[in-house]
Amino acid sequence: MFLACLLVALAGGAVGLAALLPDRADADETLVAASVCEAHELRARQAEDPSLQIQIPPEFDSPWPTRAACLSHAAAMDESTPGPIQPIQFSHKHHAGLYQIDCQYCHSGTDRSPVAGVPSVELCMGCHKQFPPTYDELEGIRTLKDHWKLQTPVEWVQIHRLPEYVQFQHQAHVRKGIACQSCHGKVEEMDKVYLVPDTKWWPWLLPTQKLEMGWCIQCHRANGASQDCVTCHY
Amino acid sequence: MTPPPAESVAAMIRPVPRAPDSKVNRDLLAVMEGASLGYWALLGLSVAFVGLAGGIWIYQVYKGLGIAGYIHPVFWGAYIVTFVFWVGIAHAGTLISAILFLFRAKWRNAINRSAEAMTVIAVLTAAQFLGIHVGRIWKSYFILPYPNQRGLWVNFKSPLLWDTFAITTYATTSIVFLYVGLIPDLAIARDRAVGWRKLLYSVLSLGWQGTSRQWKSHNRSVLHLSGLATPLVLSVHSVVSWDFAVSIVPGWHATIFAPYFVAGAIFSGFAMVLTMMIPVRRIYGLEGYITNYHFENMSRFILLTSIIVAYAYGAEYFMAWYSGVESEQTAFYRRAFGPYWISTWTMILCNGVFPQLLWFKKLRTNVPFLFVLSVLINIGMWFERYVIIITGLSSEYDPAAWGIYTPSWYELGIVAGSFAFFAHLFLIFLKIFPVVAIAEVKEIAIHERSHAHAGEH
Amino acid sequence: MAELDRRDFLKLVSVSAGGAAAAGCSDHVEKLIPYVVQPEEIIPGKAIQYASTCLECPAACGLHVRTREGRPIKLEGNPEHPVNRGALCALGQASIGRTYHPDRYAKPRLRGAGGAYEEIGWDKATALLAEKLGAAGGRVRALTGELGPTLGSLFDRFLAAAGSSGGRLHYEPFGYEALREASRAVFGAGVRPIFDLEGADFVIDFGADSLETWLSPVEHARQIESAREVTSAEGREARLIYVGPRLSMTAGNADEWLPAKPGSEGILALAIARVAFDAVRSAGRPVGGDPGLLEGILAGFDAESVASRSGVPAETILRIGRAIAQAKRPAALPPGVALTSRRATATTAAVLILDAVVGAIGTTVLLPAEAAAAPEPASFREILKLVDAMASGQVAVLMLGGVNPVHSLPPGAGFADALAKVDFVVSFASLPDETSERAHLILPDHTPLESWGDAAPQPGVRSLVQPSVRPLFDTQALGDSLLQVGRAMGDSVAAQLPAGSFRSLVEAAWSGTDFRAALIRGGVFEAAPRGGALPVAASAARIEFKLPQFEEAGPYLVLPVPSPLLHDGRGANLSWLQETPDPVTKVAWQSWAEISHETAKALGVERGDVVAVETGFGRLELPALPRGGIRDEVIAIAIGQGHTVGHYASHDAEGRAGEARGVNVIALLPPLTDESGGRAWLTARAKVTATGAHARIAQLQFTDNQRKRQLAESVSLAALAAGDGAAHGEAHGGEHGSHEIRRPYDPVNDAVPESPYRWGMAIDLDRCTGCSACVVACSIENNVPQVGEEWVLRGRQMPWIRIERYLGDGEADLENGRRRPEDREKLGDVDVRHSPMMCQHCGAAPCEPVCPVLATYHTPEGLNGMIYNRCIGTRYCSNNCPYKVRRFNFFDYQIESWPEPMRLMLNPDVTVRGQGVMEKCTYCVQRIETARQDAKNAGHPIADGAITPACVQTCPTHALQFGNLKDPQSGVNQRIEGNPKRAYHALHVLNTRPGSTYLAKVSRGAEPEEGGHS
Amino acid sequence: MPDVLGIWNDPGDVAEAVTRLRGRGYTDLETYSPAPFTEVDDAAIEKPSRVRLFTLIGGLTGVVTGYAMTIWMANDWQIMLGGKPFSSIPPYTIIAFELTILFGGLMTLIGLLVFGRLPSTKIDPAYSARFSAEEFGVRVRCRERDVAEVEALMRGHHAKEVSLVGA
Repeated sequence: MFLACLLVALAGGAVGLAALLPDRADADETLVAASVCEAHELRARQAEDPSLQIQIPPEFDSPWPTRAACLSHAAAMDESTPGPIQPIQFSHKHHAGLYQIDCQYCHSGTDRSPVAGVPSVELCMGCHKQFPPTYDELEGIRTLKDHWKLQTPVEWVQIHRLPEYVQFQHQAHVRKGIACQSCHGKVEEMDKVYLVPDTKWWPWLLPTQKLEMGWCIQCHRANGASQDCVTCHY
Repeated sequence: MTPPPAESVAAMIRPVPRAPDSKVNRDLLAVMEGASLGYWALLGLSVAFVGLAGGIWIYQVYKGLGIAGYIHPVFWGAYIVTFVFWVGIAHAGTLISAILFLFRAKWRNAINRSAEAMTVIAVLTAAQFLGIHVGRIWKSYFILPYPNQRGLWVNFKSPLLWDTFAITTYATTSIVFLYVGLIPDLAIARDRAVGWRKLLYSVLSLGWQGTSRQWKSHNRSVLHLSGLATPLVLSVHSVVSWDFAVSIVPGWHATIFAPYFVAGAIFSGFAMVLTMMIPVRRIYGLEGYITNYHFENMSRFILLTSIIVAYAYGAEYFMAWYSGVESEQTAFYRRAFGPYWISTWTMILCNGVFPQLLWFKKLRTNVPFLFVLSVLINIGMWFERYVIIITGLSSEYDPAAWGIYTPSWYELGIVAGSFAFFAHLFLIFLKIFPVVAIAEVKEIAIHERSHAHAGEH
Repeated sequence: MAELDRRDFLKLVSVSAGGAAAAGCSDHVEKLIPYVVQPEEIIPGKAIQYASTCLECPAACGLHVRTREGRPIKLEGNPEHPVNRGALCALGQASIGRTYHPDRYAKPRLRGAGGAYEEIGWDKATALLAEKLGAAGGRVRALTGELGPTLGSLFDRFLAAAGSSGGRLHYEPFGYEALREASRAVFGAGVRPIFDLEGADFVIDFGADSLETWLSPVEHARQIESAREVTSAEGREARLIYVGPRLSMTAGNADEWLPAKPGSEGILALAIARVAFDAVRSAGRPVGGDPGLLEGILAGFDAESVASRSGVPAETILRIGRAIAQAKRPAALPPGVALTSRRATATTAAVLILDAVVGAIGTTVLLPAEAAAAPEPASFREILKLVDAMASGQVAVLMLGGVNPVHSLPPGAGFADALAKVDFVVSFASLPDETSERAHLILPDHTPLESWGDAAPQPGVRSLVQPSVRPLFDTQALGDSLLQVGRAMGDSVAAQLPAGSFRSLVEAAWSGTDFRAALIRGGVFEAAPRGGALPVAASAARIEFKLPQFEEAGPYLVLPVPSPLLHDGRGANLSWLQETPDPVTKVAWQSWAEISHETAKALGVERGDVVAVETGFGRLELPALPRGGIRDEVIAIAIGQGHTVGHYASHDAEGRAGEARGVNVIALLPPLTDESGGRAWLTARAKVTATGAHARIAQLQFTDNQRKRQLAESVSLAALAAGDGAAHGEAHGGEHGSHEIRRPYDPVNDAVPESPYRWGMAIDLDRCTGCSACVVACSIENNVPQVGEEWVLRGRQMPWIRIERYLGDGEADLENGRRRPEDREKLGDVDVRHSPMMCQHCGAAPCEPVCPVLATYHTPEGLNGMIYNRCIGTRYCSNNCPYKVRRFNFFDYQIESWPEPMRLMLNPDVTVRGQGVMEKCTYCVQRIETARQDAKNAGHPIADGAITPACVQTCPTHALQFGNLKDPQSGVNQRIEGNPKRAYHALHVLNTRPGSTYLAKVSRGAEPEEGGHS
Repeated sequence: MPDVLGIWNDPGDVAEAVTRLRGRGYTDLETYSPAPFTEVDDAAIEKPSRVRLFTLIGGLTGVVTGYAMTIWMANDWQIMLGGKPFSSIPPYTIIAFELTILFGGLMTLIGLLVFGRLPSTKIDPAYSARFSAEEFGVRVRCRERDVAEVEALMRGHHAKEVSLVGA
């Protein structure tokens, strides 16, 4: 499942970038990169097909943003993959996956509070303001910096949503060592986060979907957690 | 023996002559034919009221139960009252069909069909109120023990669950009972109807031919259904009464409730049969089939049950006094002399006092009187439920939280609608199905005839 | 609080939108909107508390403002604050509603030519005011409420700079000016005495509403009730005696009630003083002044003569006189608002003399040094002077802040007309009221939750006001408005004003203190003595003690009663205070006229019949409410209603805006002062006639007869004192004791054996005064909708707690209360039982088995759980609940009940109930769960006291206690075990095994030595 | 083989005729009556209908289902209610009772359909509307040469008409 989506993402990214490239009229024409990401892409193509003549202008001859960043960024705005388009092309795969940033570095308070919390623009900028300006060619980075400049918040689209009559306690689950992935899916492998479908079956052969009550209860029963109604409903 | 000559055999071959139809068929099927202006007017009126009530109900679902007259702490009102009322009405049918069948009371034949029809219609009417009175009808499926993703079941200790099961069972069984009884008559209608009715009756009568095999299974089924329906009819209103009896509300919490309610149900049921059948008999000239003798028998039942009900009223007050429980005594005192005294005395007069006139044979056989009385009894029985439910809730254990309830116009509209609903279904039934059990009437007729015939020998 | 400024309110709003959002909108796209910069102290999902001060009345209680994601959602008392020690009154609880009030002025407003207001910018507004002030040429006056030292002095400096002649008047409708003048006359000290009732063992209250509105009600309630704690020997000795014409809330909590003739309190005090004087002398103790002098003063007031004039029997006077003389820490409290007649100063002086005779001065009655004394409001005479000045055109610019004189001054004073004569009126109100709506310019102030400031209610108490939320609207702190106007007036004025913002001014004012600590503690509290003693001065001999005159227009004396909830009317625009029934009459949302049954008979009116009350000064029509607990010649009407402005204050039953809600009794009163210029209230007799009209009264309690059902029990001292051998049953005392209090069940087993907890509550009826603060606290904590007068009239009110008010054990007889509510009050009978009734969390709960869908059930920890999203609304549970504590959502209350922006104050931890579901008290399960998580995170079991439900938290008298019944050491268990003779379960006979255990009220005799009489 | 159809007015005669005919070995016969007459039906078929079996099965299923469902559901997710036991039999008996009746009734209906050979699409050619009036009919299927005897038998028992159907 996840592999499939990963491939889709990669392909999407590649397609997205390919679209940026000047299409090759005839073989002996040299391809000129118009951005760092394009440069990465051209190098990759040349690796496949050495005959290809490419030219990287010096201003685009930079390791930053990395090719992975370019691909993730492109994948995060790919509408063909599941999940809503977010205001910023933020890739959990890139941050939590590739760079191994701990979930609670950004979602701090998850172990102290009922709610996980979403990082502030300040927190994002904490790292990103140190990055070379070439990163600005990524739309997501520009959007982020605009928000910081204008001091306006980012309006993320909520994906994992419980009804308001459910009082979920992140701290209890995190402290018990329940992996974030068991409810949120392998976000560290997603460029664009989406609700990973998950179905459990009751003994009477009835399915219960992710984030439905039965889905929670089965886990609670399996782990001997509370099945008292007011644990979640009050 | 030697074979008969061929020509004689040939001579025998001739078409079967179409037999003249029997009077019984003609009289009773005539009810279903044609419809007077009055009929259409009546039907139109009742349908209009159903529509009105439907509108009110939709508004209530949209706006909230607050449009009803509820006041803390009286959280059950006219809806539950009317629910219990209709469940009560439903009882006469099964009683007449089942119990009298078991007791081989042949006089039931003339009225059991209409009574059964009434039962089914009344139960359907009653069942709607369970939905009308809940706060979140769109979630009311929670009450069913169906397998769900939550893994959560229902509370079988709750009288409301018992209700759900009792009402469902009662509705289903009465429909089966009614239908099984109808099959032979539908065959009769099939043999004489034309056009769409022919088709309808052919389908419904399942190709009934009145063979011995069919009659044998039919008799046996009716017997068993009666055997099942008899305890059922007693259980259903007992269960309904337990909605109140198992609670701790002063005025509700009484062991006498089950028999009290069952008697009351039969009482009101018979009254309703009279209210419906007297006009029908008059309009369709069925005096020959539904005779004063039938009415008199029903009056006897009404008298009997009236006495039981009256006794129950007395017993309640006696127990309240004898128990020495102050909250009970207060509840009953307020019932008789408190804000609801009018309802209480209406109930006592209509259910306990007026029916005593039936001791006189003259009145038992006086049809107009019976009609008026039956209507009064229906009113009285509605108020009985009103008195029990409302007075019980209005003054409970905590005097600081007493409240006085009066139904709102919206509520009364829906209640009126329920009567219209009952009426329009019954009117339609009159025109589609034989209102008297033809086959059973014939059974008696033919027996008498053959005995007379045997006498000649 | 640097973070505070960076906190951007609007961004926070939607963070927990999910929590507060209306039910049933789960499928639309929800946005997650984080901070741009997250303040370090904020963890989304966790509550933060800021210490501040309640500015609703001059008592200035300490606050803890509980905020979520930067929004205040609940006010709680500051436990460290010496005035309220963690408690709050109903008004204080409800005051959070001001910040989120739908009426709030969003921008400055200027009255156009047509009289209609237009919103303008601050620059324009400031410039305009500056110009007007400049042109006024010193004819500038200001009328403000209590502003606190810093803002007050800034205002005065501003007026001085603006060249104002006359300056600012501090106007407090309940000014108690007589207190200061009387102490000047008696002790020669022009300060208002401080009444410290800590451990007072004999309090005689001459009509001071000491548990309701008088001076510092939360403080006094705590002191009086803890002094009467029956577990201690002294507590059993302690007595509270009330003198007054009406069975008020305070009277109902007294041990003896003397319904003396209104106005005769002074001579009664002197008569008692005279008896006490002899007793003290014979005991050889000092009498607090020159004996000769006192003897002279008291000479004319022997018990017999006073008895005839006051209507109090001579033997009672003698008995009380001897008793108070024997008391260790006696205190006599002078009249409150209702009884301030035209001889208020003399009356008050008489009471102070009694205090002096029995040696209360210096112990319970403290005379602070002039310098340290709290700022005093201007006397009524000065206010009237100002009105004259305005009327005669001597005022060009009038600045109004925190006052509503149009409502609270008698029409006869002519304030409204005078106001029209002022060239330019500027109001700093943040919410519209009758006065601000007459202003030319409105410069909306922040609400206290948005403001900086401070208060100094008592010597040694400096209380800080700090903002806990970014302003919701384009408003500006009054201090900053003044500073900016001043600067706009030019350098000459600006030079006389401090630089910087008002906040820096506050910090400067507190520079002498550890400001950070003050921010955390809520102020600086010194244990220094708050005042000392003075002997009775010779000037006392010159006071003449006579019965007051009244403006005669009829036989009935108008008694204007301060409302325990609405105060002087400032609470009228807060829905919680309107919907919470009056503690005495249980009427909500309305005005009513209390008359005696005799009077009702004489007038030929019954409950709800509209009567016309007419004095020489005004005429009002309002429904009559006959009751036993009031003197025949008195007609009592609560102050506070009769507003024509305000979303909640003015809408009538049909919800029409602008219609007055109820009547304003002040309209009946003449603008009269007492001897020394203080405001006089008890001034007029009225003609009362039946109009023939009838009105439905929204009275939330049907009867005060508990029919001997075990609901609100009482125990006599004698029974308590009886040896341990005494059976529980015998513990019932008094002549009512014809049935026995049954020992409570042991409810511990009503939780599953594995569970370490069984939650339970102790409810001490001996401490509950009926003040109803818990009702408001509960409603705000649990998002309980307020349904409005129309629906209250139809019994649809939603509170999870109600305070039941019963008189005695009641009668089981059937005749009573047959048709209409019954009333068992009798003159002089004080056996009033206030009993908070909320879900009892029964172990054998009748509501649980009848629910078909398991929506209500028993939790492993003994709670009676209520699952809203499972409920289908059969309402069977409520039918089967003997305590009738369940409430049903008949409509979708979310819109009507919380108009924008009020939804921002919804508690995100509590589900907002939708249409068609049942709800009830949960023991604040959200707090239990929060405490459980915190305990888990800390790795220990939930500590005793870690959970305080909203009602328990706010109770001024600590009548409620919550805890774990399975822990023998828990406070709640100690409380129950410590009172074995008083503990019982309500409606014991039903065997519901409740988790809440009541402690019976103690019926003390009037005198310490005898018991068992009630 | 021809079908001989006799018509009667009196159930008693029919009963005798049928007994006689079957005695003579004409077992392939069918009676038509306008109303249930035990004498006729018993003459035609001795064995009582087996509908009773269905009713019994239905009832037993009901009672078992009733108790099993309630007890299992109450214990699958145990929820405390007013301190009552999870498997409390008295209330569950009501459910069990209702289900007994419900299932019994439905099974009875099914029994009727099964043993009454219902629903049947084709109407026997011998059947006619007079049998749904007040006349009785007996159809005997016999060999050609027995027709006369059958007719004689029928007429001997006061058959008012005898005829051959669908020869």
